[in-house]
Amino acid sequence: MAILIDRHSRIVVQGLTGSSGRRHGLLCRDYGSQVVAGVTPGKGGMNIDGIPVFDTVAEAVELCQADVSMIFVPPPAAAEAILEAGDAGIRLAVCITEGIPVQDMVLVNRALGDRSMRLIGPNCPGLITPGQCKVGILPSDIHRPGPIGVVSRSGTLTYEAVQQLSNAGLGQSTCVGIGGDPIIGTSFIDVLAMFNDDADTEGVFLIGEIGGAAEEEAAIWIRQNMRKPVAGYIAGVTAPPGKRMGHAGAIVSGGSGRAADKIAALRNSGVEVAENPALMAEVMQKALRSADIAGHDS
Amino acid sequence: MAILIDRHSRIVVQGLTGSSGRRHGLLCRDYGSQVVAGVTPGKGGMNIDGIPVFDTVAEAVELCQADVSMIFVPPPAAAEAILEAGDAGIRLAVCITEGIPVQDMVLVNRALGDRSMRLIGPNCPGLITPGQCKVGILPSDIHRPGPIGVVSRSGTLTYEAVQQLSNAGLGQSTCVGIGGDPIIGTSFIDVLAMFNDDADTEGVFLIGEIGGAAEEEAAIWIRQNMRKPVAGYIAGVTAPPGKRMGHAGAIVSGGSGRAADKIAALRNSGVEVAENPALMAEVMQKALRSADIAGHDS
Amino acid sequence: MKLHEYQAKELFHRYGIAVPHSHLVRSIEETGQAADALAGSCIVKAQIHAGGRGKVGGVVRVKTSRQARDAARRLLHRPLVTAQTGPHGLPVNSLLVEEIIPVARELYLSLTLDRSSGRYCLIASAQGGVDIEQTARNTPERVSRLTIDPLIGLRAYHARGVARFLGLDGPLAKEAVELILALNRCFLDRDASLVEINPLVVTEEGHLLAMDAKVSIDDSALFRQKEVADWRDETQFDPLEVRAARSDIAYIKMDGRIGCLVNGAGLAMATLDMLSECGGKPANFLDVGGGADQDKVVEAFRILLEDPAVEGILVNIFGGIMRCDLIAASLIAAAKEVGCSLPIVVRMAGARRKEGRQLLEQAELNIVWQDKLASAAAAIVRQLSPAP
Amino acid sequence: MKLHEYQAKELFHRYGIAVPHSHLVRSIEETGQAADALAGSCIVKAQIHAGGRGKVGGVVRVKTSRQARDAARRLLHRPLVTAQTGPHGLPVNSLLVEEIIPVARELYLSLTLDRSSGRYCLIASAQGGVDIEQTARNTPERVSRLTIDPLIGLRAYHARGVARFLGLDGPLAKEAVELILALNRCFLDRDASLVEINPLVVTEEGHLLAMDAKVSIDDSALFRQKEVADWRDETQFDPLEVRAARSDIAYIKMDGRIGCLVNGAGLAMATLDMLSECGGKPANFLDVGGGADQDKVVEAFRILLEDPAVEGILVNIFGGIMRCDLIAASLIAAAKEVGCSLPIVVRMAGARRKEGRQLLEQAELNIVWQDKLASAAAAIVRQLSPAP
Repeated sequence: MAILIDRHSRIVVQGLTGSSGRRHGLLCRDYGSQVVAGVTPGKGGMNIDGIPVFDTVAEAVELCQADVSMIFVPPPAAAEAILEAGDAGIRLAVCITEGIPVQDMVLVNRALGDRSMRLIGPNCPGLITPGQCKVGILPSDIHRPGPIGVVSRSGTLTYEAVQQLSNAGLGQSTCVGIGGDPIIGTSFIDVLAMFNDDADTEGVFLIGEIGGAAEEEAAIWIRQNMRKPVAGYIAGVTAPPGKRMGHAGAIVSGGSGRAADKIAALRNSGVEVAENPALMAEVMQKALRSADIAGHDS
Repeated sequence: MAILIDRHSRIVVQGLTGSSGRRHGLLCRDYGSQVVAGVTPGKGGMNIDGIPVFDTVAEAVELCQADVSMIFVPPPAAAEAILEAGDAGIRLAVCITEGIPVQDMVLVNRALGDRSMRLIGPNCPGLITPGQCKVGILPSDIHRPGPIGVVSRSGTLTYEAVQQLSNAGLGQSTCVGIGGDPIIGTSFIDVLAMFNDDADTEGVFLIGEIGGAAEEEAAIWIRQNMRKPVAGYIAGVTAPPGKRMGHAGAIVSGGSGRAADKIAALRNSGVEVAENPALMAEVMQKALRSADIAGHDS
Repeated sequence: MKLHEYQAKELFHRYGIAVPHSHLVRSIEETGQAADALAGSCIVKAQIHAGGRGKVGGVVRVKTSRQARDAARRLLHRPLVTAQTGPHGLPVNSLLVEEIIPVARELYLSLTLDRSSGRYCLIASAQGGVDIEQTARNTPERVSRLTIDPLIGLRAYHARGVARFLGLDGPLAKEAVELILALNRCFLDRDASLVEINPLVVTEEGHLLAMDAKVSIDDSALFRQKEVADWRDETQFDPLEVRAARSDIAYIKMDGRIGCLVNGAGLAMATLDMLSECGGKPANFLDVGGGADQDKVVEAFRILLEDPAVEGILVNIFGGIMRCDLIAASLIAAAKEVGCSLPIVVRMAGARRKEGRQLLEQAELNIVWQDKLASAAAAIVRQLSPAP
Repeated sequence: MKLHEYQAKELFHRYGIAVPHSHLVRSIEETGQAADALAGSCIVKAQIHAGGRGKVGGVVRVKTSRQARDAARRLLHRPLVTAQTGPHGLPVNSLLVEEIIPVARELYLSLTLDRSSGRYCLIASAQGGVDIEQTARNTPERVSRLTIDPLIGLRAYHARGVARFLGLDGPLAKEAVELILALNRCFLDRDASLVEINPLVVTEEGHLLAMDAKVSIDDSALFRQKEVADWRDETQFDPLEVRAARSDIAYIKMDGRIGCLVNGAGLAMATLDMLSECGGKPANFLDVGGGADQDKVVEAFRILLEDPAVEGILVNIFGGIMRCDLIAASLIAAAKEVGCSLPIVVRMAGARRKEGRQLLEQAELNIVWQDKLASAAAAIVRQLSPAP
């Protein structure tokens, strides 16, 4: 089952004719994803290695039954690209683009509140259901099908986590990079809730970082709703306050958004949090074991 | 029971310190309505004949538990006054103001789609539940409590109808003037649905006019959903095309919005439509009799 | 409020929408000069507030300056009657002399309010230069209607979809996107209730151009559209309509003989309907409004009495906000001032009805009192009928 | 991107928000002249990209032009260390010489993003001139937070509610409404991520005035905020940070000795955390980004190597978009170019890891290869530890 994407997902790439769009569109197809169309305004009629290109997302939906969009549109036009996907009837948009102005995302966030489309990202590596479908820029070969759901605000740190998990024999149901921006379409809680209801997922690994309060909010939700073991890691324990650590959303400001508070909140909700990034698979195993014991006890 | 307002409604008047606001605020109170507060920016602290005036609707809600607003704010600020009522937690706003720019109402209409407040009007005479509560500028003395719900796009034509009904012994549950503008907060269908579910209402009189397609839409709804007899009248059979007949919304343009089409649509749905405005009470009685017979038959 | 074609095109030009080169002229002399400037070959278009000009000679294609002057002589300073003007037509006080542009295709584009959704909508059709409502009725698949979410507004991707629907691609699609976005800016900035380009043409050179232009401004927004409000051309209205508008009285001149004075738009329409049911013909629609004071009511009577077509008057007042005695006093004051001897039927109901009746019965006027709408309408019709 | 106080006040002034009269000066001489223009009595404020100036002598109230010159002599062209600058402080290259205004009350006002709701919010407090976060923690009822629906925007009625919360009424409430709406316009027009007035003062004369001003612009929006982008003051950054920014490398100077080069922000933070866990101290945060080419990676190495504090380097790459062999080649090229003899620990995983390792092992550099993050961190820390 997995969540969000599977072998039936039909993907349109917004910005397919740009260098990143083309490269990752083809890599996704190589992985086995059904990449059915591309969209670049003014380039309708072209094709990229057999993938037809249209001027509008509406055409990709109408003519190729696309239901998932992967967005590589540059920052000045990216927010509008998300809105276009929403209006065209796309079910899931995955926005890889980094550097979209916050004001644009405030509007997108508001508009998507009234629409049925789910947005992942922006400024995210996308997501993968190993063995079935990849929508994003994640390296394919580190993933293994399995029972662990992964959700993360980060990119390469997620790959690190996934490699540790795979090496430890813990394959993944779906890995979702939700993005490092201050405003993102899908939160930890959204993904946790999906994993909670997903029969293929037995435990969840959560990767957070400094900035905002999404991990604290997730911690509360986990305490109240989560029926599966959760382990995690929070990056940025040593980050100096007031500095934006690469991601637009990764900043400790005025005493809020600190890693220590997030770790405490998660532990308070029973989440196994790794002391350092070398121990990510270990805490996941520990969480699974504890749940198993608790399960046997009950 | 009646609909929308009753003796428990607590009314704030936005624009109470203006001449119309003051006059009709006091007339409503004279009728027995609980007029608990007024709002005029910059005049907070005043009082109008014992009614306290505040700078914001939020204060009227907080300090006087107002739940209904009657709006007499001039056109340039009226749309914002409606939005303010919506944000302050008002349940029902009744906007009397005529001449609000359409562009402002497009925004209000969109904003109220996401909010719980119902808007009646603008450009309407308000509504009355005879013997209990009046919110608007309708003349009090023609109304009698009774079983007929009245809904109308017009003002004085409604009074004409009500007088005919009262003279014929047909009192009213609630009379609602929904307003003569192209964009209004509450449609015929909204009010018909409320009357349909109201135990105190046995039949409905509907007063339409040229322009738009609200009557045609109501006709379809009536055919599919209405369990109570409906009679009505449509004004403007002789109105020349392309001319705005007083109300901003009353215009036949390009073959749409004609009275004849509206009358046909309503009759097609079993509504008794008066041939002329002198016969309004008669068609209502006829509709009630037919329903009665149908009721006995079944 | 309608704009003239030349005013609409001036607006379009400011928003970067291409329009033909043209000169606005008000005399035969100026017409000749303008035609000369275009080497004689041009189109002469009567500027009136109504469509249907082409079918009645209001749009003339000429080859020489002399022909242009002939057209001007025929059109200027007299009324032009089209299917949309009514029988008396509208006066032609100016002409637009425009270059002739070779056309490859004619399209249709407009923005207006969609009342059902309460949102603005963009209407487009690849079939331009003809009546859009007819196209929509006969071949609805050839008309695209896009309602616009005010949160998001009209965006480039919407415009691209419309360009595609219109069968435009390549550089023309790009031009279309820019034009549609410009038209939308113009529509919103100016509080328009309608902007229409019919036809929007693809020129033989491969560019888009607004061949005709229709713009109406939302009357309710004129208070914040000062510039455009100043463009009002009062010659396009009946003088009594202009006068009524100044006093904020809703008045529309009609063809009959019975002057009507009513309070409330719905009741005024119903009164006309009732009159017509009784075989009468109204001379006007007149809604004196809700909050009328005595001055306004007196002015309303003056307007009725100054209409030479009016042979009798029907007053129908439902007192609510407005008191019947005020109406009565105003009627008496106005009749005295103007010296009215026409038959008047008065029907009043509601607030202060009794006091109003008393006032009228004491006045020395040719007034018949009626209690009901139907009998009032019948009474005025009867009075104006030729004796049997 | 932070603005200086004087830049923020220039913006405020353009939007009609009252600020004190002031002169921006860059020398002792100019300071004296500016103070003379204010009759000697003025406030001299160091212009740096950090708060906490008042507590360390960066804001000086003087009575004479001589005192102003003394203050300038003490402040200008040297670093000022405040609680927010870090231990090295920030250089003071300009001073704002401001008139002294008698103050009746101090308030707080700001606009910023509320991340939880994804909307902008207006924060206000009647307790100004102090740390708002502290007020919010200790007396939350004294802080009002209003999130703004982008469909409707910030409206006069919201502003009236805030004015009431601040205890302002009469003409002051009206001024507050105008000021709040102006601040919001400024915020949106300029793509700000923060506008803050702390304190917003009520003067003894009974007017509102922005005594201090803090504005940050959304870095992601600088492409469409050319004017403000040009206001960047590079003297307020470490020279290596300025240089990194030019190549679009996320780089932050820190206090330790271990230079770090990582791809990905999260992994870079995790690498610093891992180092610290092993007892090491990073000299920097460096995320070379996702789509880096060889030039960018070479430049990143140059930046590391030009930091005199760096005694050893930890490279942690997870190949995905970025290929490990490209990183290896860049490392070799950079080392050759700059002549690097520092110990380097390299950890690579993911795409083309094997090829990268091969390249590095063939190069004649002081490189230790590690397979895992923990051992890599431990290795560089061990190498830099003094021999036992």
